Amino acid sequence: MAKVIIWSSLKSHTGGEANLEIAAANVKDLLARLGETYPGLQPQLQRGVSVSIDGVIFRDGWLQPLKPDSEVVLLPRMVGG
Amino acid sequence: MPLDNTESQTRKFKVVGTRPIRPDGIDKVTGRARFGADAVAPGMLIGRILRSPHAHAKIKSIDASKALKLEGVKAVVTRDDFPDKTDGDAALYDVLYNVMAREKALYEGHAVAAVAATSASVARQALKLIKVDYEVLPHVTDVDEAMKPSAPVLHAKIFTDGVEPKPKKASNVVRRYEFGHGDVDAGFKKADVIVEQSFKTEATHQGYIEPHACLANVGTDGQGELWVCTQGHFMVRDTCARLLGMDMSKLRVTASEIGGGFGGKTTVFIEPVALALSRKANRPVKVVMSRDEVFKATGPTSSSSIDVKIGCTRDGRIVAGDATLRYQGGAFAGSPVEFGAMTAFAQYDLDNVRAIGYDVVCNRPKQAAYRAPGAPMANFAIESVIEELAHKVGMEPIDFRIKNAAREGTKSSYGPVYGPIGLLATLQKAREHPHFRAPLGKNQGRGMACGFWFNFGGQSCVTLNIGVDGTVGVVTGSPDIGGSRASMCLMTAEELGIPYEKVRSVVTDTGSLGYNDVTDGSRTTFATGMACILAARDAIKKLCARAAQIWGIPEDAVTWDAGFAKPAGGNAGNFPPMSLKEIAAQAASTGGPIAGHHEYSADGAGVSFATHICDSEVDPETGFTKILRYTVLQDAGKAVHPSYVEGQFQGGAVQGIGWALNEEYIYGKDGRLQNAGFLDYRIPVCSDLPMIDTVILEIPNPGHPYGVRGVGETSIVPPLAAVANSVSAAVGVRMCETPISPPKLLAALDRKSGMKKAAE
Amino acid sequence: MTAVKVSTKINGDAVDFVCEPDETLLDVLRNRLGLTGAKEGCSTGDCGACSVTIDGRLTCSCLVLGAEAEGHDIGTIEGMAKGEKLHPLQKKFLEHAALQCGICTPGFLVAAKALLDHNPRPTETEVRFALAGNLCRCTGYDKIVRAVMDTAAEMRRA
Amino acid sequence: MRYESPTTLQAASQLLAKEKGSAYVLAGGTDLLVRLRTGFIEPDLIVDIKRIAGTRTIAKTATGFKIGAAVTGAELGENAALKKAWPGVVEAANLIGSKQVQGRATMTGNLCNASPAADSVPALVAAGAKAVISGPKGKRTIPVEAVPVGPGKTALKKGEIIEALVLPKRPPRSGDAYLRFIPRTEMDIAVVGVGVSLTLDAKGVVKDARVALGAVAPTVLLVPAAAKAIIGTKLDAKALDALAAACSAACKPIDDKRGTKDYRIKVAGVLAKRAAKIAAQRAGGK
Repeated sequence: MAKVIIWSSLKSHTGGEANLEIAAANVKDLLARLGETYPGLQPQLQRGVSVSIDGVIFRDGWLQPLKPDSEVVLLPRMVGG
Repeated sequence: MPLDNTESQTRKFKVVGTRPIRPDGIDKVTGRARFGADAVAPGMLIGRILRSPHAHAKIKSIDASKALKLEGVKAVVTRDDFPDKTDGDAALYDVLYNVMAREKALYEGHAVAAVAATSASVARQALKLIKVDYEVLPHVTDVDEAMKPSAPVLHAKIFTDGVEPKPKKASNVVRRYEFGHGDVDAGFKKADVIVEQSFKTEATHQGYIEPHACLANVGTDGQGELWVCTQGHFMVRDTCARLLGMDMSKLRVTASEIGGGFGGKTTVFIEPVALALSRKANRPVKVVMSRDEVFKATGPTSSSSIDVKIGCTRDGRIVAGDATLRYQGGAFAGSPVEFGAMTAFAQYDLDNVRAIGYDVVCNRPKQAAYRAPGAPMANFAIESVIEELAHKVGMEPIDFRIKNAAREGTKSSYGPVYGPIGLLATLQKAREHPHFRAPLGKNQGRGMACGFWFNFGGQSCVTLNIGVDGTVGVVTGSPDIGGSRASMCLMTAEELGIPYEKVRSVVTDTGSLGYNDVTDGSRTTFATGMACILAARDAIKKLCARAAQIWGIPEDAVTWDAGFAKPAGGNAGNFPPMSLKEIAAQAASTGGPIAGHHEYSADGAGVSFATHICDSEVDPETGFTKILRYTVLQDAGKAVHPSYVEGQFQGGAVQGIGWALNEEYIYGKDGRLQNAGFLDYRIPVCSDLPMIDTVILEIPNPGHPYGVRGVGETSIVPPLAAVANSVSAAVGVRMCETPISPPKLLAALDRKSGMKKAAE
Repeated sequence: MTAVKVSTKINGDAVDFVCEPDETLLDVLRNRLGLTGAKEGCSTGDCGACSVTIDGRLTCSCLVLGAEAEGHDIGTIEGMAKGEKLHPLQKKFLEHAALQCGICTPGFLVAAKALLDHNPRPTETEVRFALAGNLCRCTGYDKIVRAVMDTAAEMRRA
Repeated sequence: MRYESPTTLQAASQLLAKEKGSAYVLAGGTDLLVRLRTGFIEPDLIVDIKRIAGTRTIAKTATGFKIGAAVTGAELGENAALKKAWPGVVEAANLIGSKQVQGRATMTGNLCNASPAADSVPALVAAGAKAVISGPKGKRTIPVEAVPVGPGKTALKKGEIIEALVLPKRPPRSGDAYLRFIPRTEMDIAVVGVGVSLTLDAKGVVKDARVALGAVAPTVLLVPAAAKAIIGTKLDAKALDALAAACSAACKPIDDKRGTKDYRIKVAGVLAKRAAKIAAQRAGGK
């Protein structure tokens, strides 16, 4: 089970919980599970997110494999100038 | 995906880290380089855009019949020529609406119609003949005003997201964000000292010297070509194709040389209009923005309103940090407030931190990215309060920062735990720097600030072709905005083991290469550069295979070393090393052309930190602030071409200095922009500035084979606070609004002396 | 509008052109003569990207009518290098990486040359004020000023 | 639109007088072309006066200097004699715009734009300069301060052209200075401008003075009260404070994008003190 941390204002969609446990093989899989389990997150997931896996930021790497003990932090989709 | 790059820690470089002349240099010093407005086409028409004079108005009707009758007018387009093909994509619909106003004009300068004519003067006359019937509506341009319940509402469809319960009444507040961890209320209970302050920053513009320009040529067969100055021509192709219902593969976009962008050329404005005009006129159409159009109708950054509260113990340990940020992003959703909230406290190691952000719309042009979008305003607020706290507990601000600085293993304020980062290194180097101990005179002060930016990777696609003469062409799709061609050549030459002079890098069109993300997010040297390295490794595999064939030994018995194929060892056979040139010369007879390729979505971009030191002198009688000395210390991971890394540090710092002192969008009561030109939108001029000293630190990024980190954006983050802190040190007033313009500063000084007199 | 016929010298060559009376010299150079080295950054004389010389005197070509050029010698960036030989300023700008995007570079080179023609020994302050009419948004001016100072020093040695 | 470049003043006046539509005089063009390009004006006729004899020359006359209407700021700066006699006027003219603009811009043009913030005008007014006007009804000469009658409006009648500006001869121990405030170090329009011209007696006492203010009222102001405050003094602190007070009192400024009322009122006094000191130094005082 990967540990998933969402940003605080999304907690309203997860029953007030910011730290979630999701079993997933990769990021794509994880985001799909998140959406199923917490439909309230769907709009944000559709708007786009990036993730950080054990401290490394992934903007698009949805096939990035997850270790069972990976810490995944959900982030708004990265932009830049 | 990130590679195992342990080599980046130890690698000895031959070419990377040198300072050769850029491949596009001669063209740019002789006037030969072709920028957006420099292209022509046979039978070319000139396109001009009619813009709303009102900040907020219903467009009841548009009558172009008179304009169409004018001799020389070949096409007119309005909202009717841009049917909604966005298929539920809200963000794309906003782009469509921004490109050409629909039910309402949402800001002064919003495009309402466009003409294509045989000359610029005919086009200008034609615009005057287009009748637009407006119903003027009340407007709002200030972020705090726009959040009031009484404010005129821009979009009936916006119901604030991220608040419980979801409001039933439409407003200008698009979304609420919250980031952080721990318990700030508990944290503040442990505080001996608390500083609480409110800040405002006015909107600024990227101020690139080249106005947007493009040349569109669409045929009746639905095939099109577009020449355009942009940070991302693949983005332009995909966006325009979707908006206009064209096949992406049938629209070939070529990126001209680009005269600056800084984030402002990461979206489309005139491009779909030019294509629509060309399609309708069946002629090439050139559209070039005037400077006042650039200010009124492109993408300046957000203005902001920020409250900060930070508490620490007597010995200077921060126990809680709390901030509320309100950014207006113009007439559409999407201000970078979430990045302001995420970066606000990113440079500190905090147990209890919270940052709340509100994305707000008002009657201003739709904001676009500007170098570390959203971060400088937040940093201005937090780093100003940090300075005040340090003074309150009687610590040197630099010691206070070192004591609380984020380091490897720190849980960042936006969530992830940091890997190896360079913040402490920049602080320690700053303390050792001669600037830090240099003497100061009367009315002079020294300030500092630390800043952070994420950086990211993104999609890149690179092809590398080896000529039979042993020279190499690297083909990328990342527009070169500040010398990146040179970095691509350096990394390719390094990897292949050949001289820099033997490599040429070109930026090709969308028809000739796979998708490449926009040149933004400080990604190009990192991501496209890594793609060059990996394409070179791909080519090396093939070179070794050719050598193996020539020698008649197995491929795995050949290794590559400094530009030569060599038998892997004694038992592999005893052949003299064969150079890239020798192998290339035999390409035709050993299996044909030799090329390397790499396509991927790069990740593992390292975050980047900087510390800036600023000395300024204030004239207490006029409120004029002169920057006396400025030093930038930043972690570059690995500086591929140090001169251009320094250039990024210096350019970002000076944009930040302009933001701090004089740059601002000034709106009248009528909601119209009053300073849409370089005379009164005051970017720093040469005589305003000292030399900008730079110190490049190299803490390798494990996510890149050479340890490269993006360097483009971080340098604009600390200057606002560094300047404000230096002013405060010089004359003892804390300026909480940018720009710190002379009238504001003089008024603050008068209030201070007034209070002194009152006290006496 | 009654078109105007104009005879000039541009970079030493006799050039005749016809233009509308309201066309600027910059319009003429870029749109009629194909000399696109001078850039239009503002068309109000605030950015210097369109810098040229008229009879050796520095000016913004966006603030001059094409018709006014009658009988005058115009110097543009295209005339700065002599054949294969770059002007020392052009060389130093490359060596010092005094350009990033390069849009302001032609204007800076023309302005810097005008400065060194009148003052071969400028101080940093003189260079900064002489170039204050040329905006650069990429470099923060540091490397540009260094390149000009270095060129002046080298030209004095030569 | 027509472009004409006559070679005599008479021809120029005739063209302007005969034109039924809107006609404009073109000297340096650094303001005219901006207004043309931004569509602020749509002229039917532009009369370029640079080919008229005398408009490009600076003449030293028995009574002072005669500066042709098309003499550029750069040319003023290169005239040693003028610079020595009227350093304040020349420095004011040289503050207008960039080096590029200096190569074209003229003091007469600066005056005829009738902008309250024109840099050269306060210096000219302080200097007691006069405008030589030539028109269909012949020539007339009026004080520079009488030329602008409101923002963008002048006292010139249809067909009239300012052919030259004349500066008086300097008595011994005279000096002038112009200072302006801008938010940057270059390329800005004055937020406040102050011109001071004065003459000292043998003891270093101010015996004659003129003080003019820019950007603090609809037109450039000549402020006799400010001159009065320093005449008869050695510019001691008290006199300078009185000068500053008189200048601030004379201001009728507005709040705009370039500065606030309060700011202009205060800084007018600050700059007046500084300019007076420089002028006195140039006059040989301490």
